[in-house]
Amino acid sequence: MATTAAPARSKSGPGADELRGYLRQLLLIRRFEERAGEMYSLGKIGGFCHLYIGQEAVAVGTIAALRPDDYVISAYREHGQALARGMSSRSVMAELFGKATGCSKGKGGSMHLFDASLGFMGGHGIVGGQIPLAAGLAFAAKYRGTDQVAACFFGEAAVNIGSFHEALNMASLWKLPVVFIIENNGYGMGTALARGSSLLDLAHRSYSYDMANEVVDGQDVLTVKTAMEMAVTRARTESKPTLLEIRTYRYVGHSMSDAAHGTYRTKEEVETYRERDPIVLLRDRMIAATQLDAAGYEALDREVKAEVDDAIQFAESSPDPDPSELWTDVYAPRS
Amino acid sequence: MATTAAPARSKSGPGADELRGYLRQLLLIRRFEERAGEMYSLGKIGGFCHLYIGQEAVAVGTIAALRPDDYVISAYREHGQALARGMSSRSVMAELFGKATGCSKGKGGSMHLFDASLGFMGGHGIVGGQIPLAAGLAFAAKYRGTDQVAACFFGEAAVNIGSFHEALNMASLWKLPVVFIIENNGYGMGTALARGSSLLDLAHRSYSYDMANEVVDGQDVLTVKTAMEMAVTRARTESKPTLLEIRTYRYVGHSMSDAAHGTYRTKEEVETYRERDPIVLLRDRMIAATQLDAAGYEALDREVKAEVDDAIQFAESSPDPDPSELWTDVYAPRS
Amino acid sequence: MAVITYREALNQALREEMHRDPDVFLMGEEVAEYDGAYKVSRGLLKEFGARRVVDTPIAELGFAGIGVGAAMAGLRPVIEFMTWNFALLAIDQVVNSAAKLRYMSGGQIGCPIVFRGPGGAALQLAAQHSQALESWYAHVPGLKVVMPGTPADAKGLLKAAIRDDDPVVFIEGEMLYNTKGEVPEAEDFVIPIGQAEVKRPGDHVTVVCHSKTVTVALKAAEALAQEGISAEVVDLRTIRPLDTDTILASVAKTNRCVILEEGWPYAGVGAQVVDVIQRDAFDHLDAPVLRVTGADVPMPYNKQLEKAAKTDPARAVAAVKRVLYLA
Amino acid sequence: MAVITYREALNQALREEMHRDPDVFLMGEEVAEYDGAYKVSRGLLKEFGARRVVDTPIAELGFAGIGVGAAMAGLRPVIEFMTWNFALLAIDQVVNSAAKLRYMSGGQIGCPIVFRGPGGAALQLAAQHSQALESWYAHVPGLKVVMPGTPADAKGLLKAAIRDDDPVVFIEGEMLYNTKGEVPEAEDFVIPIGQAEVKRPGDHVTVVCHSKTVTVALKAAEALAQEGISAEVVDLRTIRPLDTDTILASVAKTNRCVILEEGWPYAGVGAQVVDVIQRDAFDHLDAPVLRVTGADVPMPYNKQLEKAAKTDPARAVAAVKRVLYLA
Ligand SMILES: Cc1ncc(C[n+]2csc(CCOP(=O)(O)OP(=O)(O)O)c2C)c(N)n1
Ligand SMILES: Cc1ncc(C[n+]2csc(CCOP(=O)(O)OP(=O)(O)O)c2C)c(N)n1
Ligand SMILES: [Mg+2]
Ligand SMILES: [Mg+2]
Repeated sequence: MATTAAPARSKSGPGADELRGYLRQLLLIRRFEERAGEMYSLGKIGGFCHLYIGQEAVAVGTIAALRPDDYVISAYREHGQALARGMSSRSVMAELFGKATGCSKGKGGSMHLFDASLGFMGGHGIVGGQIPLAAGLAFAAKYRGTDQVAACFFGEAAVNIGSFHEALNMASLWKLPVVFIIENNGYGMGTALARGSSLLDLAHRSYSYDMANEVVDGQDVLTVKTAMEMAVTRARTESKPTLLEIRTYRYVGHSMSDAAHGTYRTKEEVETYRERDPIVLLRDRMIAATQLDAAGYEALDREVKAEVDDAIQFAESSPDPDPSELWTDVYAPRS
Repeated sequence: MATTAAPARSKSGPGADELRGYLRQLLLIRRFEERAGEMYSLGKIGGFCHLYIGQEAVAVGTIAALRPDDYVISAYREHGQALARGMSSRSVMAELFGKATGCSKGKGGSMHLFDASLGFMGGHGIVGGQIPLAAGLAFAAKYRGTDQVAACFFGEAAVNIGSFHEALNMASLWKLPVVFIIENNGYGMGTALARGSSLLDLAHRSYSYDMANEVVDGQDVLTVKTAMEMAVTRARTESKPTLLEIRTYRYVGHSMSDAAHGTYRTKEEVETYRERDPIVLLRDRMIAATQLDAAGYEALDREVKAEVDDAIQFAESSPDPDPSELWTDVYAPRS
Repeated sequence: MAVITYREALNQALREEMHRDPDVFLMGEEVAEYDGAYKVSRGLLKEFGARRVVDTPIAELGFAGIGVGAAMAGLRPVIEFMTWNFALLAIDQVVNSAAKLRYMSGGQIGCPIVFRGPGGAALQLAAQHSQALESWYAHVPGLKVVMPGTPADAKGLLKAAIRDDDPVVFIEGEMLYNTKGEVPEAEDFVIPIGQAEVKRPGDHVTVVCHSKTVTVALKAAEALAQEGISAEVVDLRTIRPLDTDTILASVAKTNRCVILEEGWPYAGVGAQVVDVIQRDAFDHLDAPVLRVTGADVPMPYNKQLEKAAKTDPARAVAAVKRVLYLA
Repeated sequence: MAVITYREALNQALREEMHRDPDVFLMGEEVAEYDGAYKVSRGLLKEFGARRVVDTPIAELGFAGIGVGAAMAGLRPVIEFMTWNFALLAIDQVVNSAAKLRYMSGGQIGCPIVFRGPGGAALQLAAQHSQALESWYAHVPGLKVVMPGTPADAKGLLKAAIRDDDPVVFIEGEMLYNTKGEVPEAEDFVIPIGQAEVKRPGDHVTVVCHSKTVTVALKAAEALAQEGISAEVVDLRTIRPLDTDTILASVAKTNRCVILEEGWPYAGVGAQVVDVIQRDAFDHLDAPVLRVTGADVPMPYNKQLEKAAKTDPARAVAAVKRVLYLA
């Protein structure tokens, strides 16, 4: 559904190792988020905490198509992208715990994960706010003549805010190397898509900006990766933006204070979506292709669970930031 | 080019009296603006002053399709709409002079003309700011169950700002009786359309909101009126918004400090557009149909010139607001 | 009088005013089907229907503007910002339209609108979600700014705000929603905008506060009483217009003043109160007026750091002792 | 030293810094092909090309955010707001992104950006185009706020702002662009951010001012001198961080103070200056500190009303006489 000629899709399928890598990432995010939910209930994590359970394939598939020097930027539901980008479970969990060892030194929390060394430019809490920032990262890449790409994640409810409109217009006008990724999980808090957007085919909003688009099945990590590869290639080689609408679903509530179902969606609806679980889809495909067996899957699951356990221990045993940290990082040192 | 089935266009052509009325309005606006420009040079008018010369048929044609109880709201280039809506030359000129007899008591000036009794809801100076206000006026009409319509004017450069996007989305989502009128005069200050918008067919931006649209020749007052009638009918009877892109041209500079040509457009370009002058078009049509002759035209022109002379005299001889007016109208009386 | 929560008090005010005046409607994100992100509008959709309780897309600038437009047409919109942090996106419509319409139109077009929602910090919401920007709104002529600290004030002032013919910025507190207090039940219980209230009388020092710092002030006064220091707690309730009479009367009595606020120090509400006091009660003052404010930093996520950043009774007590030259 | 206009001084600063550092670029409405709405960027497109001098659509929120994003990546954007009135649409990116990124990221991501353009009133631009909102920005930790009143300060401070590693809100004045003054030519002429300057020494009273009110203060001082009153004029130059040392030193000498500003009174910059003085120079003060501000109303269009709304030398003189108990 791309409006301009798209780069050819890569031909050779991914190998078993590669698939195992994705499966591991999907599982890691899932287990990490499950435990984060628990830790929240235990009061180890505070504030707002938005889990990514159900949407894992979006982060893993898209970020797999990026280069290490590309930029990634997201909203407040960004644990999954942080982990997929290679931030350690330890540094992310410690941040959720507000510890000095967290990726943002305990000052950012769940909504503000950062890792400059990996080009992970945050965790932003104002809906739509990161969309112009992403265009700005892409602007910088183009300005410097690097061929870096910026990947920008936001929810489907963010397409109705002014920032989306302004940033997409300028990104197209100036041919910026950025991929705008709508994670369409059907709801913005309790508001179903159709109650917030006058247009249901969100990808088509790109036509207002003469921009390419694609609608993507967000539960299949390989489909996501393929679509993202095309968009990244368009950005890297043609310096043109793309709007991807990746359709997915969150199994859990909007944040920890929101029930998974009951108010604005039914249990049945959640169950239906669970049937196309991204982990199950990939696992079964690998098993069918004899790239994995049940024992292998269990081992992998144990491995990531151990990693998350370790992250929790690490976070738990890490110190709070020194009280003096209240006053640092407001301004640059010595300025 | 409407996306949804449009109400049928009205069949019977306008009579001589009606045409004479439009011609008079076009001429009045032209002569008013010419003299306003003079008065600005003489220091009688201050601040920013944005003339409407060349665009007259847009205001006259659209407002002719409205009912007296409808709402009209515009940006800072609104003298023409105010006059077309029936505000007196006196009250508008006096406002430009900053006099107590002005439509806004001399407190608003050129950019903030208001007449609540005629549903003329201003003159607004922040680009795009009036677009959600118009949706709000339409919301109020619908809320109250009246069949009033809101007509909202803005320049083509305003389509790139967030307010446009947010307001059009909600207007469509909630089926508000509003007509959004892009006065596409090709430039936002010194910026040609293509340097600001990634999409050149601005009417097509309506597809992002599942909204009807039409591209209209803005130099032909009757074409404008017919298109507006369809949009108004859609609003009044179906309670649905429309996006009209009315193509026009300003002969003069953006504001009084901007030259008519030289910086961002050529003299030739201006001359070319002048060949399709809205006044000449209508006059010649009427003369060809023997609804008017040269003497009749001259008489009409003298009549409006006299009206503008009178308005200037009125403005000139009106008092400044009382110094105590500085402190009034900040809050409602006795509250 | 019934003891109810601040949340219920707001809910009652909305319900009563919507019953009283068919022109009043509520609009905002999640206000209808979700009953409000913080449940302030619980039950209103059911009672008044989708015409009068309107869920919006995430488009603060747009729906604030729609509210202003509806108010220009004479309706009385109550626009809920899920939190005031998000109102930064809408501030152009609040300041450039709502606050200025009456003036620019030479008095023709009023704007009877209430913008409301929780402001300031809750718990560990970090920098972008923990801002107390009331001094910004108070800076702007054309706006009124109301910040109740108790359930009764919440109810009486929200009713007044809805009935007011001018735009009112009504800032609640997430941390206040569950607090309880006695609230009059009478339909006509309305607290006039612009009146501070002495929440606790005292003789030795005036402690000025508003919104969440009312509790801080009362706790500090309690602690000070243990040490024989009698603090008068003046709750501003309305930030603009400022009730200078009540403030000055108290300072004329106590000769000393400490001002608490949740927000940042530079040009906060307290700075304006200082300005008024030092100018109009100069000869009454036995010590400089001191202020206790939120730390001058973006709000950190970490719990301990956040606690240290907030205005608390201990710092209030310390400031009082300083103005009494006891420390 | 060459005598040049404030506009030329800014233009030189931009040109020199763009020569010095390839990471500096200018972005905003009409900055390139039109040479700037107020011609501050005259010739820069020609000299540096469209890559570094970038015209934008009318989309303040978007291009402010693009600037912040570019700064996150290490560039040094100078974002021009055609006027600061329009920055209300962009304020979320200024306050929620630029000011907070370093803190939220635990120090990892800086934001070396300058937001600049004219603020406050010009002549008869009416309510929406005549706002002096510096106290809003000064309220926010993470931002620096600079407001030069003379050509030399404009140049030296803009160069400092561009070199600064933090977000700087740089507010100019349309009415200042044509004013002239001596400006050092040296490439390394940089005025450190955070330093006020005594623009005229005096003994009897301190007059604090900034930006357009510097001229007002100097005129008032001149008039007062005729009457034998010696006023010391302190130009803040930087609004945040506030140079309290210079202010307090002056007040310690004069024992009296009047503060001028263009903006509205409630919680203006002057309120913060009052707070500092009454707290830290309490025993030095022989009279309350008085403020002269813009009228507490939206700006009217009418010329006479506008004149009456503005801070002028006559009101400054009157305030000085009051603090000297001469009136
Ligand atoms: C400007 C703004 N308005 C409101 C909010 C409160 N809020 C936080 S998340 C959210 C819903 C966003 O939904 P969506 O964009 O679909 O992302 P999802 O949460 O589904 O990932 C809302 C309304 C906010 N953070 N920012
Ligand atoms: C938000 C905002 N940004 C910038 C300006 C300055 N400005 C005034 S008019 C204008 C150009 C608008 O062009 P357009 O919308 O095409 O209307 P036209 O002037 O052609 O009628 C600009 C940039 C403003 N008033 N508001
Ligand atoms: Mg969503
Ligand atoms: Mg235009």
